[in-house]
Amino acid sequence: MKRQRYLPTPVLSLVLLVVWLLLVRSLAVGQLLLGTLLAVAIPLLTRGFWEPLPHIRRPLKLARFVLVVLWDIIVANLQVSRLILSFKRQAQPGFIEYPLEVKERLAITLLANTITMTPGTVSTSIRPDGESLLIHALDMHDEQALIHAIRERYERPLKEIFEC
Amino acid sequence: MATLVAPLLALALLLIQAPAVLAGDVVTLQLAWMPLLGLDLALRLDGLALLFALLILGIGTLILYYSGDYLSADEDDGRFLAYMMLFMASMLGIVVADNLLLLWLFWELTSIASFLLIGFWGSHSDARRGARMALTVTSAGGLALLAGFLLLGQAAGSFALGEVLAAGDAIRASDHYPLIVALVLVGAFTKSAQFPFHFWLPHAMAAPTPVSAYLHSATMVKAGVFLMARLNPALGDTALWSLCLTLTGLTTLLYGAWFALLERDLKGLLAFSTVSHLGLITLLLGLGSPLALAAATFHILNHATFKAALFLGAGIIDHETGTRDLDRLGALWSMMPLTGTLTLLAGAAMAGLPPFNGFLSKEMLLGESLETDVLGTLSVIIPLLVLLGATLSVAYSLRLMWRLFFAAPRRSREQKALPPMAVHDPAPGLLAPGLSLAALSLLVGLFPMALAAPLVQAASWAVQGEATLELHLTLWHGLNWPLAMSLLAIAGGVVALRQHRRLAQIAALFSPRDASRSFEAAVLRVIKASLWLTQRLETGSLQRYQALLILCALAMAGIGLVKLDTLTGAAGMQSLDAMLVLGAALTVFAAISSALSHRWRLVSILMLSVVGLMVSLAFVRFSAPDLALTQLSVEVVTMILMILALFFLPQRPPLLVSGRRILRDLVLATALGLVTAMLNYALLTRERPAIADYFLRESVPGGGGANVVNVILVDFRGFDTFGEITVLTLAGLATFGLLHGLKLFMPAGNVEGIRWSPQRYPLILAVISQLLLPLALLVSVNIFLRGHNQPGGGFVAGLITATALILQYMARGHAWTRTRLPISYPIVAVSGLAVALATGLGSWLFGYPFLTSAFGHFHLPLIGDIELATAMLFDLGVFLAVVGATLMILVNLGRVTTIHRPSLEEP
Amino acid sequence: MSQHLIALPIVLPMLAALVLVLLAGRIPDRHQRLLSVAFTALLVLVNLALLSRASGGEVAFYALGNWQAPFGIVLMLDRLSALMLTLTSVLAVGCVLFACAGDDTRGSYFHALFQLQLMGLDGAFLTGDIFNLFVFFEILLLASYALLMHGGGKARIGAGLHYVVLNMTGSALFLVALGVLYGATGTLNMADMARRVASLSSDQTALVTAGGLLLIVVFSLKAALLPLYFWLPHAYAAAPAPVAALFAIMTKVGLYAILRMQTLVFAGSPAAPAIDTWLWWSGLATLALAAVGVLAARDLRTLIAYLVLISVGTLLAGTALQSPAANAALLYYLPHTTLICGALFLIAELIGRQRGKAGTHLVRGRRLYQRFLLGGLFLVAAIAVAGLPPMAGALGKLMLLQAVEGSARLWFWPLLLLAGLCTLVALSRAGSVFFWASYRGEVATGRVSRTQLSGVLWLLASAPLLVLFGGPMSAFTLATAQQLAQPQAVIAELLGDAAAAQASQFHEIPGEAP
Amino acid sequence: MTFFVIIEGVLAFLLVAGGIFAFNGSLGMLRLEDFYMRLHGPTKGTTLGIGCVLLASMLYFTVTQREFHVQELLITLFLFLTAPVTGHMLAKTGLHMHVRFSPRSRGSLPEFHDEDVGQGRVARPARARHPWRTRKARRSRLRQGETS
Amino acid sequence: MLDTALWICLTLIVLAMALNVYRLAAGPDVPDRLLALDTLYVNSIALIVLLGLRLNTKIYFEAALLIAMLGFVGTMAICRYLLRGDIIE
Amino acid sequence: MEALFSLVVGVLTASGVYLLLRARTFPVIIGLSLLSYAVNLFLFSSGGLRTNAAPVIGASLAPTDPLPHALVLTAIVIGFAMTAFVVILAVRARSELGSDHVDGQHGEEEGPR
Ligand code: NA
Ligand code: NA
Repeated sequence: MKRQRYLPTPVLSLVLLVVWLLLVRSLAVGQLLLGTLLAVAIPLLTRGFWEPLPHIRRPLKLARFVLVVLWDIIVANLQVSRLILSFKRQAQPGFIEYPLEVKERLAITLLANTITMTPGTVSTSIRPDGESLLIHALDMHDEQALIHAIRERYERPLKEIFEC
Repeated sequence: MATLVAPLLALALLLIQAPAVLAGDVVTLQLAWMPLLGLDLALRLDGLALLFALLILGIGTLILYYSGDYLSADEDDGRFLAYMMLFMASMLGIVVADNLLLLWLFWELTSIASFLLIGFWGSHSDARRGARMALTVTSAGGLALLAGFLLLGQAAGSFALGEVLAAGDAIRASDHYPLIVALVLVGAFTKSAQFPFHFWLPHAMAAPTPVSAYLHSATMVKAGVFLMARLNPALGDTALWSLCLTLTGLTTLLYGAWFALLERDLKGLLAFSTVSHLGLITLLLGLGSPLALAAATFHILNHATFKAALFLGAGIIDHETGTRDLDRLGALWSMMPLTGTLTLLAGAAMAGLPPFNGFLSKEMLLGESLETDVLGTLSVIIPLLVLLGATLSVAYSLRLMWRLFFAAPRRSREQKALPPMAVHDPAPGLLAPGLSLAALSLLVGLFPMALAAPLVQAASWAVQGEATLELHLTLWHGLNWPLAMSLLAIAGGVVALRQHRRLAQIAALFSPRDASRSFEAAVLRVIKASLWLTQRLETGSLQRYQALLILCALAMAGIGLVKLDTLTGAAGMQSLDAMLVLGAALTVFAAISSALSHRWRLVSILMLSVVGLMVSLAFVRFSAPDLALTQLSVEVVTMILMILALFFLPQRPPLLVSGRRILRDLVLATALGLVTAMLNYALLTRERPAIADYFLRESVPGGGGANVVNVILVDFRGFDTFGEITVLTLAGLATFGLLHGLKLFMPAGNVEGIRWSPQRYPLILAVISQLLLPLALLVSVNIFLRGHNQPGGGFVAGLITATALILQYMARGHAWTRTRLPISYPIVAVSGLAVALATGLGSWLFGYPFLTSAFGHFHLPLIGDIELATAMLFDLGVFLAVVGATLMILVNLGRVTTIHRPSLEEP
Repeated sequence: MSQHLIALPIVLPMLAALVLVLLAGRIPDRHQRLLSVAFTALLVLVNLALLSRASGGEVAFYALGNWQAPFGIVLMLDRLSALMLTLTSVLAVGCVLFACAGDDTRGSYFHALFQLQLMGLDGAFLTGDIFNLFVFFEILLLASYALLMHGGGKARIGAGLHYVVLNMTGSALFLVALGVLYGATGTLNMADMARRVASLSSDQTALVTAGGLLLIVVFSLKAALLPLYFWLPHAYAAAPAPVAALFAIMTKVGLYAILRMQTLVFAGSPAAPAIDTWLWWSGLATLALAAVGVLAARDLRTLIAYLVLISVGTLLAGTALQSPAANAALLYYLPHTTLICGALFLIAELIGRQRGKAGTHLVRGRRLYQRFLLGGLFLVAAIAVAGLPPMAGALGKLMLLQAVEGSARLWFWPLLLLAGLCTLVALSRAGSVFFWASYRGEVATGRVSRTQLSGVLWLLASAPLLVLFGGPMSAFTLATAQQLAQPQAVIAELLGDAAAAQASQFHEIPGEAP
Repeated sequence: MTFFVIIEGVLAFLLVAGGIFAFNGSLGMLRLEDFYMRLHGPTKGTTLGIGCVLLASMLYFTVTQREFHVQELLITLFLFLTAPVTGHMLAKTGLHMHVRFSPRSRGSLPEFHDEDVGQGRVARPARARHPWRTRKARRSRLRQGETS
Repeated sequence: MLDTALWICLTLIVLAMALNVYRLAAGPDVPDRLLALDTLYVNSIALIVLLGLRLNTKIYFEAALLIAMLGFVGTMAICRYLLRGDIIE
Repeated sequence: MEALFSLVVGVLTASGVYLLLRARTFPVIIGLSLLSYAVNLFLFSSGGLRTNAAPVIGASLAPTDPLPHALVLTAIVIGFAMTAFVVILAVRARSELGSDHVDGQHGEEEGPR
């Protein structure tokens, strides 16, 4: 209860502390203290804006997920570059409706963002009911394969990370 | 009757001084007032002043006594008497002033007082017209007089009357002499109703009769005459002066007399006769011989007495019968014998019949007219014309008496004669003043040496400027030419009266009020022309005003540029690189696009924002990190602001402009652009002397910060920043007023005509803004704290915080955010100002000027050195003010727009 | 404490504004008003103290932040600034009293905005730094925008839009001028700039001329000179009465700035003759056209706005004469015309309210409820503004006329005298329509409240008082003008002998001013 | 020495790659045929390009100034937070505004809902002339009614 | 080598910005222009960082950070404007 | 470089002025913004155009004149405040005058002027 009151979002506080140290480029005691102070104070100040978010249950999975996404971003770029630079091949664009399994706001957001950042896809719209995601693909040959790939590569890990 | 105390007291004072003055002394009083101006509170009592002062106070007392009974009970007695007293005082001021400027002040004061008196019955349109006309004419004259006085004073070397009068030779020799004479005479003639400025006087008869009696017999109109007499020693004795006065006087004499003869309105007749008599006096002043001057002063006295009496009599008749129309009146003798006596006595004086005072002065005029040679060989016509005037004067005086008291009233078709029964002599209060004045006319005529000669003699000394003349006034001069002419005039007058109807037919050929009509028409034309001109100038078109402003700037900057020897200065140019060229090209392209696409508003905004970005990059490129930060953060907020507003402005307005207009604007714009560029280039290629080194050197030791820009902002020139956050807060407060009670036009769809999306708060945006808020706040704190030594500071930090909060409003809506942030933004902004102000005032406690900063390094265990500066406190004030003001502006606008959103669109 | 007095005219209204905003909604209107009036009255006292200090003839400087000129910003108190400060606060008392009768609650934050307006005005009059002048101009402009549109309404917003946009363009030009001047002289302090301008090469003087002339364009916009005054009649006629009354000082800020530039910064420089030529012809033309406008006006407020323009034209043409006598005359005339135009706006409002629908239009209307009271007030104000005795206008006009020498008279005298005549004709027409030509019958109510009356009387009292104390007052303005004619004294007093020492550290400064 | 050569090589590689990626993203925006396809360029290419440049910057300053310079990570963090949101919202806006797409597009066209593509038109004012290009023939729109 | 690489990278980024501006001007639709503007902002981050590299200073770093953090807010505002009209509701 | 810089300032000024002369409030606002960019650059350049000379002690060897930076910063902030005010005024004017013409409906009626 007490922790809840003074440190409502420990992960956020940690992130803030790290960001602070990055900003000041120093590990001096003074900066550490100031950073800690801010890391505690800012979440407290903005508590009202902080709608309850799911806790990260599997930090390791998260790390792995991040790495996968980073890799995919590089791959995505190479693919897109090829497509843009090549004069011969014509892309085969298309829209798909992706039924969502995750229901949590942050998870949906992360998934949508991931989809946008990674191979050949951009999330274009989330249905207001949160049931599905409309995705535009730059070069789509098989709808089902794409849905499957997204499901396996991104949605499942996210679901596991947040256990929802 | 308490009002009589003041004039009587003054009269008493005057009489105490009288013996000395009559003996030829000049009594003066001097008080310094505005030495810079040459204006002193200086008074002078000589013979002329005494004569006039006696008239003003004596007749004034009688008339005040009269008006106590004259005004009906429901009228505002007090106000009337106040105006009268004001008038009396200012008139007295004119005659006793010993300083030209002081005289002018009183002169103008009489115009104002007379305006109020003439317009006393302002609900009648003729009273209003008459008052305005009198004011306009006499004030115009007054202004000319002022100019004349200023030149006169300069020519004489002083405004003190004594010195001016003594400097006659210098004045007459000065280059400005003709101009001075012209200006002074315009002043005098307008006041004295001399031709061609006479036309206001008959209209002024709309005033209550006591006013007419006072103003138009003894005082106001005499002011002009007084002035001519007063300045005679300084300005007179030249051909120009004599000619002007003689001709004007003659013309006025005849003109007034002629129209007096034809006038139907009782007071109108008296008014024209006044005009005529004033002409007579002017003529006498123009003749200029010692005796003529004495005659002038004598006639001033005589005219004042009999004319005041006549006006008072006319007032009684008007009061009793309710009309002043000579055609409706008649046969009043039997009903009003005392009034009749009054009028007959005074009328006889006016006609110049013996043994009344009018006869004496007229004889003198006739005599002097025979002597004069002002017109050279043409001087012969003067006595003839004077004789004609005297004849007419007899005629209209007889007509007045005859028609009122002895002839039967005439009935014209639309008018009825008055029922004679109701009319009788009034109460003694009304009769006594008039009767005593009429009696005085007779007595002066009978005993001129005893009653008038000393006074007239003293006055004429003042007019001549030397006390040489010994005056002998007698009723009987023996048989001589003047007497013959008088008899001729009387006979002629009787004939003219008999032939009145025929004369009237001739007169009908020219309307007597031509001058006044054309004056009014002229005023009207002037006003219409003014309106036309004003409307042409002030079209109410902002575009025009802007074009004028730009044109001015263009011309002015151009003048400076023209004076430049070479455009390129000695410092020369730095080299270019490709990036700069491309950046410049993009900026230029974006700016021009933004201008050209102004009707495609969203695109215009986007292009504008490109320009903003490029400007920020330019700041980076040219070593101004603080400016880049500021520009970038302002950019974001401005964009939000513009988009907020765009929603309520027409998306695509119709085209309403001609090609010529566009061409004109393009030319103007290009020209100013060119001039600005040239100025900028000229500056950039020249050496710059600057005080920069001081800031760079003092920043760390004196201001305690390494970021010199920030130290300048919060310390060296903290006062600018203080003003700047005041402006910002002020903008916030000001927009409150604009948004108060705002009614808006809500478009039903966006630019493309598509209906609004039903989804209010997109999920992803909401989540991301939530994540971003703490990070942004952290960055904001960082930027704030480092500001003193690194790029950053309270302003940028404040904008970051504000933007992060605005993002919450955008993502989650007003209501949601408001409940989580229940702060009053005006209070935040004002607290910021308060913090800054308190920091500034704090230095007073230590005896330093406002906003003096202090800083120190403190060593704390574990943490090490930290620097604390009051400048940071000041910067905190800046931060708060920025956050408060920005949110106040944006959120208020956002909130207002939401309130007016139609509810039918809610999902 | 007494050395800080100079900063008080800026600090005090600021403090007042802060207190008023913080207390807005927390204390009743009555207390708000009391506070606002009290602060304004206090400001009058402060300014009077400053006036008495300045009348000694010494120029006092106040180095803000304890940074000496030319590096920091200094406030500069001489006779001129003390006069302007006192005038402003005296005018403000009348306006704020009048506003307390109800005009203040028609929008938000009236009193706070009013105080900030005063702060801006005071700052503009006090500052000795040209960029700081810009900042205070912006403060007073923004406050004036808000006050002008206080209460809203079609006419106000329409006129306000023009006023705002024109002034924003003006501010942009101001900054360009500042850029040129800083670039050419390398300083912002007025005295320092004057010193440097005097020793510039002809090449750089051309740039200074360009900058100076641009600056004068900006100030002419504020002062409302001929091609730049067309916004004024609408704006002043539309403004709420107490605001319009306060605006009587706004044009004088432009005049003040011009006077300051001409007598200090550009004194003797090649820019000065060009500026004088502009001021002379433009001022005379303004005078002439404003007189025409006075005749053309069909509404009393518009008429008064043109009267303001007449005084602008008169004053600026007088400024162009550049003689101590002329400056003394116009400084005597200035307080008078400012206060009386202010009073006239207030009186017009009172008249308009009692005439119902006819308002201040020059048409016959209902009989006024307090005909004689308002008529009397109007009469006094009209006499004063027309330059007739026994009010100060007459003396001011006399001084001005006397100050003009030689061939300049040929233009100035007839124009000034005719403008006076036009004023008289127009005001007598207005007065006779309002007070004499009314319909009999139902009388409107709208009694003049005691605070309104006290506000009007406070302003009107100046007219006889300036006559009564014409001697000392004219002596003061002459002393002011003589002080203005001695810019070297100001420079020496501020930069002193130390200036020479400092200057040697700055190799950029080509030489010392003589 | 070799250490610095290698570092220099890495730096050069990162810079060139970053430049190419970023340029490529913008080139894609130029070349691809409809809005939705163009969206892919910047969201990916540019973001990665910037990432490379930032990496180069971190490396460069860390090596030259001999202390950790990892602040650039913050920019990356913010970019990775905001770029996809931008992309998403732009796509959503595009759909809402009936921005046309390539006729070769495949997929769940019938799945478009009203909330995606905006509800019909309202009466609209006369359209302003495009400022610098004469408008092409009316573009085909996404409305189902129009396509079928 | 580093200088050359820096030069290449800078050139590419500036060219990319030029392309963005072209797309911004050419449209054809508002979202296209918006996308172009956003990309321009992102590219300018790279430009600032590269300038810092070239001048060997980190003094302009915060400018880049600011663009990364706040640049998208404007884009969001316009998106909201096109979607809902009212951006703060 | 100086010529190029001046050219940019000139073009910004010209574009701004052209928009200032338009009849609708919105372009006038854009014009004011453009003009203030131009003016800020102008004022900024009065301290000279230097590369890598940020006026931060220790960051550069020969820092540039910092004063114009501070002035421009103040000008930017004041410009922002003024823009905010005039933007809201434009909205108010549209609501009050029934048109976004700078002269209200009065200007609308008169057509091209
Ligand atoms: Na993707
Ligand atoms: Na809203």
